[in-house]
Amino acid sequence: MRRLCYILSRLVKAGLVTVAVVLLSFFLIRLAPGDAATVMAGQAGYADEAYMKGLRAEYGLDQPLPAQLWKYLSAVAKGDLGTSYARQQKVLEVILERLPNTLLLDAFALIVAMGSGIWLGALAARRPGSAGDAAVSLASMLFYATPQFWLGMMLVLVFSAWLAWLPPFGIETLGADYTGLARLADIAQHMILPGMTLALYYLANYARLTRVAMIEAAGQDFVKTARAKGLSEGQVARRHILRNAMIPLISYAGLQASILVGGSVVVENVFSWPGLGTLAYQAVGARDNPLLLGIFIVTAVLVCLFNLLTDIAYSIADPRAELT
Amino acid sequence: MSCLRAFFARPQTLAGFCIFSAIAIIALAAPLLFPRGPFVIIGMPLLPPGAPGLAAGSDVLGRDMAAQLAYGARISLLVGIVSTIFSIGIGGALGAVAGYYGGVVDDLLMRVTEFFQIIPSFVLVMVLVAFLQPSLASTVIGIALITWPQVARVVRGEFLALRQREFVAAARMQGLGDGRIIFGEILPNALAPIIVVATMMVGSAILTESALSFLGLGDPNLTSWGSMIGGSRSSMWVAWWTMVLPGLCIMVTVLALNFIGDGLNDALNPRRGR
Amino acid sequence: MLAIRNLTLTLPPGADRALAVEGVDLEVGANEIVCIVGESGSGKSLTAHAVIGLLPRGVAASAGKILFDGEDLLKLPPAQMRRRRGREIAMIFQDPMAALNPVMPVGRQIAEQILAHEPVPAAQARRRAVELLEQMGLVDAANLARAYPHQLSGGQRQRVMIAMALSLGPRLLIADEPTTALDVTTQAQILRLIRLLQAQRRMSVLFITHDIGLVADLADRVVVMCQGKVVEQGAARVLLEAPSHPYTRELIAAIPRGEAAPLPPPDGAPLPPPDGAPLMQASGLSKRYRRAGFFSRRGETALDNVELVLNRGETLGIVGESGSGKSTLARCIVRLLDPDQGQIIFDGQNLRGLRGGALRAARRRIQMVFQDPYSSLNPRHRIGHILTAGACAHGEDAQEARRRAAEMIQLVGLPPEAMLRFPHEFSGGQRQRIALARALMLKPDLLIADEPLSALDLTVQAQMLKLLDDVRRRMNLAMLFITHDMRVAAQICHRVMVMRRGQVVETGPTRALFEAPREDYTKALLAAIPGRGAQKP
Amino acid sequence: MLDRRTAMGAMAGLLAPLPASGAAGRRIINAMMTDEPAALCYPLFNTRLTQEICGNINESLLLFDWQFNPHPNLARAFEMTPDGLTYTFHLRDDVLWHDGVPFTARDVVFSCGTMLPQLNPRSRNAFGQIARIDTPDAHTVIFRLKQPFNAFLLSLMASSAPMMPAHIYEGTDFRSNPFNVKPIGTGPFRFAEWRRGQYIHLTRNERYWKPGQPGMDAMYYRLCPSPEQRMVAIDSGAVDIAMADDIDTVVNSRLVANPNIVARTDAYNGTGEIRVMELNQRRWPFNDRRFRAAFLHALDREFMVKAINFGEGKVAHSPIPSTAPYYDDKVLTKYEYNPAKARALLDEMGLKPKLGGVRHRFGLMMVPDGGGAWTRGAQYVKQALSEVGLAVELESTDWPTQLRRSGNWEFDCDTNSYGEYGDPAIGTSRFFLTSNIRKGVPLTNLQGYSNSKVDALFPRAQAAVSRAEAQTHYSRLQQILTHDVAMLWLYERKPMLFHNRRLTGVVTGPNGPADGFGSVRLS
Repeated sequence: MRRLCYILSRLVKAGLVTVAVVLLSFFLIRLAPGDAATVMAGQAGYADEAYMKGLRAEYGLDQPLPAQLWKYLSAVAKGDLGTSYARQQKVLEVILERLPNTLLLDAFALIVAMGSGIWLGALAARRPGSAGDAAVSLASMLFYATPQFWLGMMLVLVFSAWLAWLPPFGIETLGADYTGLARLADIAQHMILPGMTLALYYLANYARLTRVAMIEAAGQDFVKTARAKGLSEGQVARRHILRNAMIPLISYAGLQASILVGGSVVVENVFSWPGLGTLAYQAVGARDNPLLLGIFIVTAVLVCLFNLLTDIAYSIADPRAELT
Repeated sequence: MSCLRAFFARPQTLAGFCIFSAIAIIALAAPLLFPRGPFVIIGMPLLPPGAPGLAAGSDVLGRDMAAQLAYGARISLLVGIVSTIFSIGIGGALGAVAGYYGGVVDDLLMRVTEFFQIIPSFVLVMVLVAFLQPSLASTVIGIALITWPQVARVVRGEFLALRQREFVAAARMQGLGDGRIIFGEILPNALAPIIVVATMMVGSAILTESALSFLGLGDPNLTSWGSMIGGSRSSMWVAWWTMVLPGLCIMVTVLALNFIGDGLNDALNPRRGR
Repeated sequence: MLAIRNLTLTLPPGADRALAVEGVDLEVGANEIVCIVGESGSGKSLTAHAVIGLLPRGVAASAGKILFDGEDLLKLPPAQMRRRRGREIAMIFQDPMAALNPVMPVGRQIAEQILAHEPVPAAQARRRAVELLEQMGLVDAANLARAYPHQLSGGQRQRVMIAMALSLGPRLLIADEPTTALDVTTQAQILRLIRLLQAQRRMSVLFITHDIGLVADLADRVVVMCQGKVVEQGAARVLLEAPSHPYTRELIAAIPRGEAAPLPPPDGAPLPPPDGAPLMQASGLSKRYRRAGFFSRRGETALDNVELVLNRGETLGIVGESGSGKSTLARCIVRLLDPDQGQIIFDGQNLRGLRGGALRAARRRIQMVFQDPYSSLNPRHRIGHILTAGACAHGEDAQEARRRAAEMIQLVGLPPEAMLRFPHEFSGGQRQRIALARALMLKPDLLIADEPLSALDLTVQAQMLKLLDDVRRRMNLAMLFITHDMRVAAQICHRVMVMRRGQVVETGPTRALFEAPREDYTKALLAAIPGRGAQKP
Repeated sequence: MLDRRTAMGAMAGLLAPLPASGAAGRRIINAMMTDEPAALCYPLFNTRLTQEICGNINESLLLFDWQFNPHPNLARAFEMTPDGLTYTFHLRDDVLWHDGVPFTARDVVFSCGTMLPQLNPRSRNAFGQIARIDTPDAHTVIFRLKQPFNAFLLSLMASSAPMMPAHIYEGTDFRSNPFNVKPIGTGPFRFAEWRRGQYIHLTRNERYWKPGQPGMDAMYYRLCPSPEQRMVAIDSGAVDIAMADDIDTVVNSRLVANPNIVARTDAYNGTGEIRVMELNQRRWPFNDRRFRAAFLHALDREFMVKAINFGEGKVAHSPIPSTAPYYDDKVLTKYEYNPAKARALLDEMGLKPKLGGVRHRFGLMMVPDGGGAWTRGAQYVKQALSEVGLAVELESTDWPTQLRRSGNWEFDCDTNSYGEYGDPAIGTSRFFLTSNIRKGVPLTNLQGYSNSKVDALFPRAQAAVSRAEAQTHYSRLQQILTHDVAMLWLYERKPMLFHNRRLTGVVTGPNGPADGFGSVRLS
């Protein structure tokens, strides 16, 4: 029961945060010079005053700011995020069309990163100071210091330009119109390079964090007690050290939610991956405010959800943490 | 001076320190090494490194890559350091006040840092820079605005912990005012983690700046490592060095900074001091 | 049973001395309790860890043998050693909070030990775990087995540790200072439990402690260690009455006498009746903690309508267990914490309403010495600065302040050049002296000492007590002395106030309170004083 | 180079098990689009992208060969009276609109009389000369001009005058007509489907009047925003055609070396594009002819063609491209690369180098192309001008800012490119006529250049009946404009069109894709 009302309070908090997100970004975007009317007129190749005034009226850009804000808020409450100027499509529709791509890529990257990161970190922590440990630390430092977009382009250079094993760009082969299984295979192939770019970056973090957490946990007294009980090193490592080392890892995963859900703008841009990242980049370029606001809102909701899940996982992993 | 010995204890830190100082020297000496600046056309485009008189080859416009890398270093270091100073300033002050006084200020700060955690930070800085019209100043402001919450969280944590320490109660008993306690008593002890965070943040600021200029949101009048890579998206297919070399410079610089950060962490760590 | 021959343990490079332990010889016979006594750094704990083969990384046995039933454990291959750990030799540790796995229910941690050595079904192991907990005197053992460590009290956790250690009926139990982190009353219960179990199971116990006071009640034989060497060993009774080695004598002398007469009251005569209004009077002091992080299962009230009177030049002891609110009382008096209700009249002035400058002026006349020597001095400042900062803040000229500081440093028994050094270059005892010097720099009328000695070794405690008393006498200081150790209170206080759960249980002159305590709780506290059982000359 | 090429080819094979032509038997042309057009109404959004797509849907009355001589298309035959005032067109009677409605004179009258002049900036000049249009019968149209207009025939080229269905657009608001997103035409391909953010799909026009056309079953224009993605798509054979703005010139060398790809440099001779820079001549010192001359002397335009455009084009010395009619090399004032002369001119003007050697500081508004050829050009100009003491501040913009600032003349200098479309009267005059200084409208006389002689000469030139008379006027115009440095002509751009070797008949005339891909077949 306590957990239920905890979840409710967190949902309410998430709601408040989302409203704050909307308010702040609404004004933030207004401070930019030029507006969507100039964009549409520009695209139409015809930008005289009369036409622009007509556009502004049509999209309500000429009303006073509070009126626009109120109109927008009431629309959002009803789930209507408005229409994207540049794309002539419903914002929600555009976002929901792109969101699965970002989540797919992030899920792939997260699984690879957490899996191998924790495994490598545990390996390194097993014999601190050994060659393996030094190698893992150096590798993770290296990937941690590498700009993601450059890492992506290096992978493209090696695996597409030189070895030509993997397709570098887009989510599917352009113009092939595969269906069913062939299409899945095609998407999988296209996902490898961007996925690995994201994964390598987070793998470095997870390896480092696991190593530190494991060494920290190994130094605790209860590990000495466990050995005093005559348990084998393997049992001590699995049941006592790793079990306690998981706790900081879970809170770290929570922290990353906003980065992942926001879609790594640069990686998606390098690989022309049609996710939220490229959508945000194009929206900024085209001064497409409703789309930009929509992206902020959707990410805020998803991040709150993700944080809630992480907190619940955290309270399961660590009995000491009450759900305050 | 056990700190210095501790700082250079690990070989990585020494390497990091040397690399970083080398890069800093090159950045400062760029006008001497390449008096005519990075933009001058000195030959045909896309000549490979090692071509006559071109240590790092020529870029897509026939400009000397080595000169661009040297001048690029200035931008990266400048943005990295200045934005970190701003961020430490804002974040440090707010964190200190929130940590020391607690109450409403603390709650407010926590809500704001939470907000910055929710919003994808890179999208936010992209929006900020794009709308303030891309320039060096807007990049620095943008980066500082999205990174100060991290500093605030660290400083708040330090001040919360140190406020409980008994020498603070003793100082209050001795009649020291809040100001003297914050700056005289607590800050010296909180400096160590702040310096370590600052070093790491210079590294991440450089990464963010390079990402922004890669996306074309950097200052068009300046050449930075990120914009060089951005410009090489097509030429990399025919001239790998236009993309590889600037990226290497970024990685090496940030790696050096992280090594120094780790070294500082060991040297200034109070546990070692006891 | 257990014989340690010429054991030598080397410390990793960079430690303060080469060998942790050198040429140690001792035996533990069957059905016998042997106590190893020594101050921190004497190598007693490492010797114990060597027996069970759990030496920390970097510490190794370079010479000697550890014979267990004639077999040298040092030569045993790790697999065989592991089979003996937990089954033949068991160990319990000092800090019960950290010694249990926080994310695993205690029942399962005990069952795990059983399952590691015997192929029994899990359910049976868990039933035996519950039985063991009942044997330890834990009520409602079944529920307790499902609880997590952080939900138990210190005493309960230590009982779980003992249950775990004894789950397979080991022939040797090593106890590494199991009661140091516990309250006095809990400590007494655990010691009685260990003695009872030892007698019941006829096993041998190697007990490690720094408090020689415990030896009297517990040990059959005693081994005294100093700086890694055994200085003396023998039957407990013989050794306590006629210690042959000077270090042992010093240790025994440092035990604060329970009922012995307190130091002669100031200037020989019993305290003259107060001439005029008391220096300080606190009345109706109450404080409730909102749902703060104050993790006290005892509920929210920290202070409940506390009355306190202190005359000029008098030392009032405040005694109570952890959580009794004694520290909170001290901090409320000096307004480090703000009480919810109550008045504090100091020399006619009500401290509650003061603000800003007036508060700082009033505070100048009350100074505090804190418990943790490592936390009460700012590690980044030199001693000179620490001492003069307060005076300068009150507008005293820097030269004058430094001159007085140099004097004060010598008063507390430290060389003048100490002024230029940093806190981390001093021992715990020296730091408390510096903290005292800092407090005295402002020539206070009232000195509040919040458990100043509990973090120090017994010998150092004795020296500090003398210094405090000497300083009190010379500067005609009134003193509030807060401690959890009745023996220390008896040593220095004219009057003692016993507190429990934020309330004042009983107050009275020290001698009267010790000889004829009125409240049951005071009686229990007095009974729990280690070493009170055996008659002392 | 070749080994990587085969590898890339192999990648295509490895990845796309099915031949790129999609399902067996279906003959598909895959092309690309850099971003999605706002709508598919040919005259309304007359960008190059719209021309490349709608070229397959809407047709023109006449087609033009490499020498710009007219040939019959929707008009079976045509006559012109010697005085150049009356043009008679005999339309084909067997042409149907995609929705089955027959194509008649009514459509021509509506298109040339109403819709085109209102929407298309270029046709406004040509069709503005029409006094009256008569339709003696359903398949004959007679244009009567107020005065002779020798470029009238050329202005009927597909990119300037596509025939629009009267029964769809007459009496409606052209801007919001629902058919703007599902166009109707008479061309070889019909509009089938537009999936936003993915592709535009055109299918075969079964009832197309030209026998044996179209040679293919369907066309896909696939959205592919990043230049490298487009390069890899054509290089790997996943896509068949890469048109003018699809490929960054840097990688031309890679595609030219690809054995499976044909590179054409003549596909856009019809547009006659010139890359230029415009100076805001309302502001000092840009209004001084000597400053503009110095500007040109400071630029090594040979280098710009070789290094920035990788050989795609030739230095431009006149407002009229050298490949177009009326170009007269003899009369031109040329400005060779001579920084010393540039400095001399600036000194003569009184612009002496002040502190730091800077004579004058001004901004250059850049085209937001994310680091492509435009940005490289701007960076070169900034560097070249700094050699003669002119400090250029590159102003990075995005599309809305770029359009707002150029429309409202809020710029010092900007880069742009114009198409001449076969005749100076169609593509060139609009930039130099005082009458065409119209605030807020792109592709007009943004510079604010005004010269009475030029204002007089252009109308006389376009009204000249005989070619010789027109030539004398245009030569005089070129002499004045080049002497006056009315605009900074940099280089004539010959954009390359790449297509897969498996297709033939892709480029059939100087108009290239604007005339549609009806004649394309599998080789």
